[in-house]
Amino acid sequence: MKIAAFLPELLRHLFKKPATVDYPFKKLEVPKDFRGTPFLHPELCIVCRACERDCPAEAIEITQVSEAEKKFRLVIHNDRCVHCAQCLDSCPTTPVKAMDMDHLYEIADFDRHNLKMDWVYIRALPKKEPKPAPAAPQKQPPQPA
Amino acid sequence: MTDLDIIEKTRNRLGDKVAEIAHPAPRRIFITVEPHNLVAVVAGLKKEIGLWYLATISGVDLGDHFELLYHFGHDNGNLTIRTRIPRAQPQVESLSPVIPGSILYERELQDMFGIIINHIPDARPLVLPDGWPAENFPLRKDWTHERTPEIIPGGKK
Amino acid sequence: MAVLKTLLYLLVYPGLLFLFVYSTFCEWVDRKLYARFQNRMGPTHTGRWGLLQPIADFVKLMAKEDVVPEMADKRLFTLLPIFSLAIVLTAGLLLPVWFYSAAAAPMISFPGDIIVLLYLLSLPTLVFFLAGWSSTNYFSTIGGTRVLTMLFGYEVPLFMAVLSPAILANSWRLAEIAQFYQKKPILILPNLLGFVIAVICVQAKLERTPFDIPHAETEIVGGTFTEYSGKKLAFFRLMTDIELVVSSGLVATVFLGGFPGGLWLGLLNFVIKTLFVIFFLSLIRALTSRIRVDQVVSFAWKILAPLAVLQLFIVILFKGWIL
Amino acid sequence: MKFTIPIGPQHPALKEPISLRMTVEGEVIRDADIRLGYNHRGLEKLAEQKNWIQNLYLTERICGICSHSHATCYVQGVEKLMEIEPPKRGLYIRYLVAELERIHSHLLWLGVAGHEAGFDSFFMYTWRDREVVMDLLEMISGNRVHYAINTIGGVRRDLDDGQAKKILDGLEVLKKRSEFYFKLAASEPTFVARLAGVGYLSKESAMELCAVGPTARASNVPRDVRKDDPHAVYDEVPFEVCTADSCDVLGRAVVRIKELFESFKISEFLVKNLPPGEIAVKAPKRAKPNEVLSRYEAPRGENTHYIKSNGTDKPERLKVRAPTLANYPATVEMLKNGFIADIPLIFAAIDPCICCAERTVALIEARTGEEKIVRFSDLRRLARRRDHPLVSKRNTVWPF
Repeated sequence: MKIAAFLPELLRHLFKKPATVDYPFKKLEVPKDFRGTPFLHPELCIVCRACERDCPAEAIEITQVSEAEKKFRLVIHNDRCVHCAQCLDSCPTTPVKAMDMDHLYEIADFDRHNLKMDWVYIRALPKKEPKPAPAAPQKQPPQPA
Repeated sequence: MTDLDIIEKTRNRLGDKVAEIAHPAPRRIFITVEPHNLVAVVAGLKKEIGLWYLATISGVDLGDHFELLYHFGHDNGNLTIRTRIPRAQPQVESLSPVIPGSILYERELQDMFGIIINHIPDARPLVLPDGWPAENFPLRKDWTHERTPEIIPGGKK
Repeated sequence: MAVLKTLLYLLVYPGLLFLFVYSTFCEWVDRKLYARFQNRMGPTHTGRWGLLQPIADFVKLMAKEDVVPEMADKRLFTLLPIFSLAIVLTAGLLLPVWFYSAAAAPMISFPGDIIVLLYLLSLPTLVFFLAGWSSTNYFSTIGGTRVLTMLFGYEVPLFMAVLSPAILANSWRLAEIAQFYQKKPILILPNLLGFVIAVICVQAKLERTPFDIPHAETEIVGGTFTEYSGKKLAFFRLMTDIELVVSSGLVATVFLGGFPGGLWLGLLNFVIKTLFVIFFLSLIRALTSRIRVDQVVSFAWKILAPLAVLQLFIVILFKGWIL
Repeated sequence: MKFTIPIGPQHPALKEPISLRMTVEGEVIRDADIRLGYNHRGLEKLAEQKNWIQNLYLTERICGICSHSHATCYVQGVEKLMEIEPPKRGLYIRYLVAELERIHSHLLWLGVAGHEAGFDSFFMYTWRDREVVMDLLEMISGNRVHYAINTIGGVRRDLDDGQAKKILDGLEVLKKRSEFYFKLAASEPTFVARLAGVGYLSKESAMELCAVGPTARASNVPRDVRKDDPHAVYDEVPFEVCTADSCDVLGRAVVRIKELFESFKISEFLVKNLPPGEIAVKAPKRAKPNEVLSRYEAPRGENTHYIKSNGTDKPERLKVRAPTLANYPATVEMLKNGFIADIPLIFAAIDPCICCAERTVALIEARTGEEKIVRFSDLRRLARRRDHPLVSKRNTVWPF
């Protein structure tokens, strides 16, 4: 038993830089494998619906828009997303996955509708060279930081 | 004490009360007993092999029967006592005189499956809210829940 | 001129305005020091280096909804914050800064004012008890009883520790005690033990860790202040800050030789010496963990009180043999 | 004078909702009663409606602090059901994350214990150093809290040499700091005075009430699933079961700090002996009808998952037993005849994780009873209506 066992440690830190960061003004870097928000490369998607099936939060929704044009609509509900990245693991396209993830972590919003991202696109043919996107996405997916 | 020792001992000492002993994997023993023998078997096992630690009680809805699994832990693995009770008369004797720590799991079982535990010292609901409607047992297979459509406030809609 | 001077004394320095500004500054110092001891940043963005944070907190609390519990004794419940603020502001006036002279005794400096100051500083404790009791919340009631239980622990050692320099200075007047030590600064040394005891007791009086038992948040939520909100809570918090300034001022007066040098130099002396005391108070706060109320009483009576008696003996013997 | 004080469901000492009703006499607790169910999420029912992969993330969300432990417990059961054997490297990484999580959880507990005892500096320092292991976990898995490193048949992310080196460096730092905290916690007199002799639980009652984890081990019951039931890598790794015989909160703190050092040892062993090869095998979508009992030593004690499959891609039954639930009867026993001041410490000493312990039914089910759901605005309106006659009066009371 020692009186004031913490004293040297406390006094030493009095003149040290604080360990905390002045957050909204200074930011820490996230590691390179950080799981951020999922988004789609529509030109690669073959509409196998594996991501929709495996998504634990039911945040991915794929519907057919037009059967004749093979047009599909994919909605990612980021307000439900739990950022587990299972959609990336489930995505079967090779060599580049149609599902991707960015490094953004400040995605909070006052309105849950703003967190919804959707793409309308034409199904890509599997096992062929990816073609440029025939239909422009309704909303520009955010680029990975 | 290895698995085989335990099986041996159970067979010798409590053979008349035990219906079946299965050993599906190393360190996992499943003993099937009749519900009226349950407390006697647990008391016997506690005396014979020092089985004091009840991990949990799992209930499974099998249609016309409920299966109760009493998972015990011992120094060398795990022992499960399995018993079946009819759905029409879901009653089982409380383990609390032998294992005082079993009350929480038994109360949970009462809440979730509507199994009546006889002679339980404290029969209040454990996890269900106060105004929960009677005769609603959520983990029974015939109890289903319709998810209400999610209404997201705000936005264009 | 005398009227103006008195008014200045009451309202500006060291009265209402100065005590308000300086106490918020002291809270900032305390928070910043506490944060730096813990390797954190502390208040940063309200004003330069977060200097205005305590004032911002005060203004924010003043603007909040003010709820009086239905079962509470409403008159007492409402009066207590103002009453306690008045008490500590009055106590602040007794500190010998700027407008005092040992020769001509004005209203605010008289023989025995050290006793009055100690008495005024004990009153907030009673107010805390009444505040807890009048709000009828269980947590507040427990907090209130803890306040009183603690009072019986630390008050006696504090009195004895503060009286020992008075005995050495042969005076019951703060101004004279301070002057005595200004003339012979070396005589501060025999009171060193008393200084340590007084700092610990002031810590207990201000209900800071390790003596924050009456409002230990993890045990009894807000303790005595559980039911207080809005303006009343703001007043209580301001009162605690002013009490911090006044009690550290008292310790600085009797143990560190007061604040000589007229208006500006005296002010500088006041700031430096009170901050010196506050540094120790913050250090104790960062250094220890909260103890139980029974441990406070046994600590006070088994360790602090005998040490205070020892201090008195040292002073008496010192006075008899050497002076 | 006897009266009942409510600790929770909202209380500063508890970060999660649980209600403890204390019958106190002055400062002494005479009786305690625990009421659960404020946080029930209906996970076991929900799991029956989700497929094996979705359930992986569902079980991970049983707990926020020991997220990996429930997911691992589930996944090792499902692997047995599907009759697949994950590769060695995958297992090593999985249990490396498990041990790092134990380090983070115990450091977190140390800080919480400091905070509950009013020792905020200790709290700040332990949590600052906990960031080291949090950063390591984030680096390995891509997230700080929900690592999601497990997949059925192995792990999802590999470890490269740079990361392995960073882990070893981080462990060195943590080891030094932990030694310092061990010394500090044992020598700061005010802290020790708060911990020693508080919350006594004898060996006999610990066994009777089926206590688990550090709570049982501090009462000298050497029960650790990693030793009793050496699953996966634990039969290859050298480590000791840490016990204490003081049976109080100080003993529980000592057990946790000792376990920290064991975890450093295990993590170091796992990183240094990381075998080469694949990290995962492909898992089938369905599992044959079977049942399995999976056990795992979480930081708080033993996790038990009972999983029954029926041949589809969804489980027939998933029973989750979290360690905190098992420790509640022991907590009631410990609280009796203690002081009010000791409530937070005794309760914190079992390292309660209420969201772990309560998972089986309510939130989604509670929505069916429509009138039960009270929106915040309704609550406000209700409160306003009740208070309304007071409003005018309240203004007159204030003298300004």
